[in-house]
Amino acid sequence: MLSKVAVVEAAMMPGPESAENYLTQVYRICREVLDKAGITKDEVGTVVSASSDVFHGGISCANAYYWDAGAAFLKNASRQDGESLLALFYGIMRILSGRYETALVLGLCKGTENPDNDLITHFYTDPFYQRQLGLNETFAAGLQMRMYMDRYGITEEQCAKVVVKNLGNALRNPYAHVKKKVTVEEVLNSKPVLEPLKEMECAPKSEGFVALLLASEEKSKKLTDKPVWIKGFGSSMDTFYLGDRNLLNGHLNKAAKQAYDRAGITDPRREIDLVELTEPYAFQELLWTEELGFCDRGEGGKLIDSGITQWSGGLPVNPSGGVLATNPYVSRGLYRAAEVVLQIRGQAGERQVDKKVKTGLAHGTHGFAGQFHAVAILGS
Amino acid sequence: MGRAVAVIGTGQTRHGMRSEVTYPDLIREAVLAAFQDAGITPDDIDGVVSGTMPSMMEGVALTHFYFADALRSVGKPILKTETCGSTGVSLAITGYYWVASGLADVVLVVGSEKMHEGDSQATMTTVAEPLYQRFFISGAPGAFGMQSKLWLQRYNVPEDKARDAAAKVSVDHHKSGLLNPYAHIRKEYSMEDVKNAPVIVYPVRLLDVCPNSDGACAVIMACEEKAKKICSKPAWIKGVGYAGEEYWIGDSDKVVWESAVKSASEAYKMAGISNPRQELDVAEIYNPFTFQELLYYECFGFCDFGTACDYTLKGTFARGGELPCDPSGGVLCTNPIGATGLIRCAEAALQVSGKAGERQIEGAELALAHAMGGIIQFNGVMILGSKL
Amino acid sequence: MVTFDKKGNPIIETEAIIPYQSVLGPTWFRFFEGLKEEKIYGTKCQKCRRVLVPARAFCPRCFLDMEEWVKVPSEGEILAWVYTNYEYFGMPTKPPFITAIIRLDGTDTGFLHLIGGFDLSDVEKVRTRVKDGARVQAVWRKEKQGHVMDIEYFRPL
Amino acid sequence: MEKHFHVREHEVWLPYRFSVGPVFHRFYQGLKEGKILGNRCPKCGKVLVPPRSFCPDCYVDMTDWVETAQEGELVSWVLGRKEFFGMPMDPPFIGALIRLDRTDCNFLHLVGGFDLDQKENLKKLRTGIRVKAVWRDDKKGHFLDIQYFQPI
Repeated sequence: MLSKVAVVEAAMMPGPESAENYLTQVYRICREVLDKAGITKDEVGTVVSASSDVFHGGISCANAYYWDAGAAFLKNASRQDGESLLALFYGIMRILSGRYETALVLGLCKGTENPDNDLITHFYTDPFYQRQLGLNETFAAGLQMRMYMDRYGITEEQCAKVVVKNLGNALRNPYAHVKKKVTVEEVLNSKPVLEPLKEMECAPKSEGFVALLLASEEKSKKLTDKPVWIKGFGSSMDTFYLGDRNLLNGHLNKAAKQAYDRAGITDPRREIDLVELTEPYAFQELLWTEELGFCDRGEGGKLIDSGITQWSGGLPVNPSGGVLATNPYVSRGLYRAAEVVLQIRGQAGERQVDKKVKTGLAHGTHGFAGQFHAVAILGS
Repeated sequence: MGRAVAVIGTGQTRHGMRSEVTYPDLIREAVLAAFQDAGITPDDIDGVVSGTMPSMMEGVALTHFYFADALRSVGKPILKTETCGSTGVSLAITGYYWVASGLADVVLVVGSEKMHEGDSQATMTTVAEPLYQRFFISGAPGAFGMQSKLWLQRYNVPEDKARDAAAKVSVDHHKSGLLNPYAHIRKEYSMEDVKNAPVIVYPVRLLDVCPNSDGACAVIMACEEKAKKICSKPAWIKGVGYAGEEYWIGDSDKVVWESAVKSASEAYKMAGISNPRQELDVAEIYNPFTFQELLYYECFGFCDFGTACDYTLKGTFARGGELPCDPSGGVLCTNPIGATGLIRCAEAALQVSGKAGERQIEGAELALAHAMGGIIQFNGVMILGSKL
Repeated sequence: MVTFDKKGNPIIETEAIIPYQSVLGPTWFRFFEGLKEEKIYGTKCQKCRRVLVPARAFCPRCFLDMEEWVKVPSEGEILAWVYTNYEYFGMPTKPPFITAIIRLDGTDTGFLHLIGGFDLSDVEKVRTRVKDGARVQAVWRKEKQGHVMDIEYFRPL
Repeated sequence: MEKHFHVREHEVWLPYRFSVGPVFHRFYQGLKEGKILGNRCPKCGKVLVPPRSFCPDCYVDMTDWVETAQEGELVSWVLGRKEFFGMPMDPPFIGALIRLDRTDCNFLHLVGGFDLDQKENLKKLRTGIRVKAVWRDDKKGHFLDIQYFQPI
């Protein structure tokens, strides 16, 4: 990176349904992060939020609705539609431009107000081909899972282990939506959805309001003694039609490469201490760990078998419970970043991993079978 | 203070009713034109910025997935900026920050809308929440109509005079549209035509209102080093400003319109402009309604509050006047919403690089581009100049 | 299925109907419950002292909780009005109607509602009847549902 | 669903008129005639199906039309057991990616023509098995004019 940008504070809200209304929740999460940092709304340089018009309670132009609730009254602010890590990236850009010392980055999604996620993801399709065949995110993920198992001999048990691990990790996370001790058998015996995908292997629909306060290197010194630095980030888009894509060698490695290059990481397995990734479908955690370079191609199953990705393992993956536990569709990527920030600062409470976390990776993905990936590397 | 950023290429579609092509093809038309104009290839691009109006208008959610190939974004980082009507300028501002931050040298910025595929008024109704405002905001014209009434009342502008000035804006802009090969509406109207057009939402009449257009605009931006290498006449981004108000329409002053005043003053400060009417050579204003154009002249400091009608009737803001506004024909002639603000930036860039063809304002060196959005809630301004 | 538009180009006509729900939360809920009792509630900011209506959980400008509830008069002044007599897809209120921004007495914001209680069929007649700055008063429906349309309209005094 | 807190239910209801463009239009016409049309990129030579207006890789116009084979290999599939919004048919059904012979992308469609409740039948489904298009009698210019692809 050219110069340094820090995350100086992070705040998040719990994933279960909330009886509070959207705007009040947006206001509260902003207040929480600003109060923690000890600054007022007026001292914030710029605000970049992430939201989506279709995951937004039936109100278009989402940013219009929450502009003032999101601490942006009369500010030069902006908004990203979709992947919330993009709001983080844009916030970083605004600070690096030298025009702002601080940026408030928000990820906003109230799942309670929306229909099933897949009703909405169906509208990612083009109106002429994939829509006529009923494609949605789960449909695409099922096709990807079958290929993954076929190609590399990944087993359903290995995929189910991701659920066992992540929902188990969620028991330590007060913000998690679904948390329980489950067995591989229970996962395998859960209702088939789009086979090979089973109900427990698919993420729920959650609430998610998350806020990060970013600051320039100089400003961060005044705001915190525990800055978490943005070491690198990257993102990459794949081609649109599902049938044109290599679903087992997508664009996550390209996104990761940009991030690693910027962060100077050459051996991710050794240099990264903790991973929070977006796995709306259990098997994707295994596939993504391969694409991120934590193991060789086709070795994602062995990686979970080895126990290394467990909460207490050498490379904890989703110690928060991940997206399988909490899936605020739009803001799930930024939740990953917030979790990494808390782990690096040693502020993750009961879910704090039992090892020193110097460098962590946050990952977000949107689109069918990972059409788009975003990766951020954060470090102490 | 960041790196200098310039527009080095622009591309627009022929705007209008484009039902003969699919939406991605429409976007590709603008992208191809921008690459041709800049004389570079997609390999030279470090990132892509994309945006439209709300996805509900498109009937496709998170459109950057669907448009990925048409945007030439495969294998590249992308940002998806959307701020309702002001999306176009917000897109340009995103591109600006991306390059200014040093994280990209060259970015492609694309805004688009295929308004004939959706229902614009029905979509805009969903911008208002379903508990309160949705029942009263009669599409965009309702909100803008109220704003114009507030303005007339505040400054005791006689309704007839405002009517004449608004009609002149319509007449002038439609006349300018004839010079713009990309414009959707290319037809001349008389003052009488405008004043006798059917009422949409009183006091707003049909010819006070923008059309629904299909169109896309692509703009390529580059850092100083690359811009100088690639482009003989870069249009330098001298200033950016953006501001938004409360969601609730009644909460803020829509006459001395805070977001408009603030966004312009922010951009002027960055560009070192103290007397905009004298210093600017041309302005491209986002005016979906004639009355609003008049209000903008005042909020942007082109004239004092309450005086826009006098200046307009004198011809100050017409082609050949002291500060020609919307020589492209503006939004009254073309409005593919998600592209509209970016078209303003592209047109401003064309003007300051002397590439605006028949609609060129002779010797233009400093231009303002603007967009508005939300429930009359957001304003964004970009200043472009021929000199670094 | 493909049909053709007026230019002869192939199109696919379709509709999307997506169900959503809005969570009211305590603030909206109390405001709507007030309407059932013919009361319009606003909230007052502890810092800027503005009274905003409908009631808010927070002041957008001061960014502080708004905890002081105020019952505001159901009378006020028209700040601006527009007359709508065109219809579009999904319009929630049927034309013709007059929308106005109304400054309810003792408040510091504009309240959005309808003006009515007289013949709305002709815009020229409407122009003589409704003036900016005119005083208006809420007319309540008999059957109330805790909805903003429990106020049928505001009538000029 | 009954909530323990107050909600207001509503829906967003919007009409659309999507421009089909000449390429999909011609493809739909082909379906009406029982043909699956694709096109070839003049630059990279790839045959894509359904056809495209431009090659997603090369960004050049796709001009060279081909009628593709109606047989191919099964690449991947899902078994839909539960109803969902937009589903192509009532469950159970099989959604699949199929590589039609002599094409360079996977074609999204359905696999069927046998009793999906019979476990024995499902066991026969494997990556790489051959499948063939089965057409409906009443063709309307819609992807589902092909009823499904049946294992050969």
